[in-house]
Amino acid sequence: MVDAGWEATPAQSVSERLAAEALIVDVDGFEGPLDLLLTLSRTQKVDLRRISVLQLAEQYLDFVNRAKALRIELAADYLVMAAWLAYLKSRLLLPPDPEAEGPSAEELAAHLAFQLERLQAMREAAAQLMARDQKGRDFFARGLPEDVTRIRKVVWSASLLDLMQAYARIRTKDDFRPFVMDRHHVFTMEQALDRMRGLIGFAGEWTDLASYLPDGWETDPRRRRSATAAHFAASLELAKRGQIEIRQTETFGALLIRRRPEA
Amino acid sequence: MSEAESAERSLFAAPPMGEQERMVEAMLFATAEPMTVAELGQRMPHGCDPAEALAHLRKRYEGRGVHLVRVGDGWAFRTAADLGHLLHKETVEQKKLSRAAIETLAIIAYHQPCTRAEIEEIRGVAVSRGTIDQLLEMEWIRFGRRRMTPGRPVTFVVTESFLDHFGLESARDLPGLKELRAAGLLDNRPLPGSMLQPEDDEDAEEVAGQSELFED
Amino acid sequence: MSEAESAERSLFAAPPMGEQERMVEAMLFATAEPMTVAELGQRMPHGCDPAEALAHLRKRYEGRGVHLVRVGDGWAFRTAADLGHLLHKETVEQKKLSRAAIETLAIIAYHQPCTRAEIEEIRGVAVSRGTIDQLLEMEWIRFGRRRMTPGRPVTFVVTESFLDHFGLESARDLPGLKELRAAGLLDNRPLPGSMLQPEDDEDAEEVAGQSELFED
Repeated sequence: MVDAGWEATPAQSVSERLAAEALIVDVDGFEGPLDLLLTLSRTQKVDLRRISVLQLAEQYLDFVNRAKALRIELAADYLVMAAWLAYLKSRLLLPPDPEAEGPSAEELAAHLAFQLERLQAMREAAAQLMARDQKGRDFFARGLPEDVTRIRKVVWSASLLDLMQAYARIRTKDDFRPFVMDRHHVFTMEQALDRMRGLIGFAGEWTDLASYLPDGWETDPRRRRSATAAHFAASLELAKRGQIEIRQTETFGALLIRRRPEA
Repeated sequence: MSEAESAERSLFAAPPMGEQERMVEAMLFATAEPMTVAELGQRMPHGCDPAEALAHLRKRYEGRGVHLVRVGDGWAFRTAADLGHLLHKETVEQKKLSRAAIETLAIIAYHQPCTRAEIEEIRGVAVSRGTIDQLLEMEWIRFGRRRMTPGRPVTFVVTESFLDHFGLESARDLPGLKELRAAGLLDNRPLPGSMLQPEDDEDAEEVAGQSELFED
Repeated sequence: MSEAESAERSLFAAPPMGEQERMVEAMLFATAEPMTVAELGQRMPHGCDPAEALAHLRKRYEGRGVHLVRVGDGWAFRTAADLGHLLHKETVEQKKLSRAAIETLAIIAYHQPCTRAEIEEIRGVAVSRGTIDQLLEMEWIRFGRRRMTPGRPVTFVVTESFLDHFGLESARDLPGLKELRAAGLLDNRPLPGSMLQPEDDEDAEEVAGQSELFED
């Protein structure tokens, strides 16, 4: 399948060169790199099963270089394919590395040939399909159908597309809702201050600040974060006012608070 | 007449009567309106005799399930009168499902089993009773198990006839949001700037109606 | 058998086969959509054999201007293809399918059930938005079962309307199917080492953005 004995590019005739230029100008006409490769492979005039992948890689890389020279911008996947073919080419030319893992260059080349053959086969199948007699063109259904469906006064119609579009519309509605802060999970410093003022009278001993968090705010991480921040800010405020003392024995350690004895 | 002779003849003369009969048969089958002899003749090769072909065809369909009958100036196939009962002929009115109904249906299909409260939460508006009733009546949704939560609310699920109508093997085969986007089904979404544009009429009407005051 | 006798008999036994044939003929003539044997049977008196009636009827219409054809699980009358030239005036302009859409349709038909990633792998290019959409809208493809692979991608299969449109009895009758299968061209052969194209849907979606530039 891989023609390793393939030699340097034969001198191109004028008409071949012109054809190659035409290919490049027509780059928008290709449906992706595989389509381009399939078109290039036709110049080899052999069965796709016996195509020279090495020669094809050369042709493709040559195409990309010419496009560059002509300052035609190629889309990313053409360049990805070029990089892969350059890699494949080097693998095909070098003697196989017995240490190398993964598929051999021949396997990769064989797969590319398979892909081209399969795409070609699907194109032919599509053409055969479209060449068949078609309803409404070559043969026809009853022009004046009478209703044979179930008796029903009203038939509600809705297509699958309607259904899916309706769902998509609902689910993406939120993306476009005017921005509103979600206050459901926010505990404010004012709330924390109110709470702590009531509780601090009982804190004669050093107590972990975390134990001050209100019920229902300790488990959900979002709520815990908000409540912790609010209570920390509130305890700083209380300390500033001289009502409590704060202690932390190590970095990221627990924050302990207690009522100032003399307060 | 040998085959060669007949082939030669057909270059100059009209096709044989059997062929003409086939032509008339196909035309009257496929047309939505009765066709006159003249109209038939216009489509047939030169030299044909549609009136004679019609006469043969009419005879051929005598006593069959469909008859060739005269309708005004034209001719048409009609079901034999004694078999009309098989067809349940009745005018069927096609109506498009309202936006509220299709959205509710979509939510049930994607989230089943699904309570009314959940539908309302996802749609962001209250679901009117008529909408659920309509979907139940159409037999596209039915009641599922009650949810084992306070109040034991009823749930809704989609039915076999729903799957049938939409050509689905199971509700799980509905594409997800990401797949919808990939398939280009989300392209008619509003641009962020177009918030102020009125939504389409049907919905607006309904909002005006009643319960949809809960929109946040 | 006198008329009175036959009327009496019909109270107890199924109608004679000739009658059953007329019934099937009338029903299939009346509808543009294919009907299944079961659907026919439901409308016929108890004890009828619609399958046998169909076989007789099919024979009767051989060589005529209209034929009885099989479409998936259903049966329908269709005009003979050689008379299409007489009927062109009935044609409603069909939306022209892009080359991408035709190829996508063929890939789904020959590889079904088939995921979007597989279509993209075969064509070597992302499926543009609107292509799948258009085929779904034409009701030539529908969703099949989800693939039981990571990501559980949705699959596509062809519909009965697809078969009807292309005059196929079943998807097994696609032209060249056997040869393609024998040549191994319908195998799902992944790239060795898979360095070239990502297989799963999510990645394919990302690619979608850019390569759409090449479509149409």
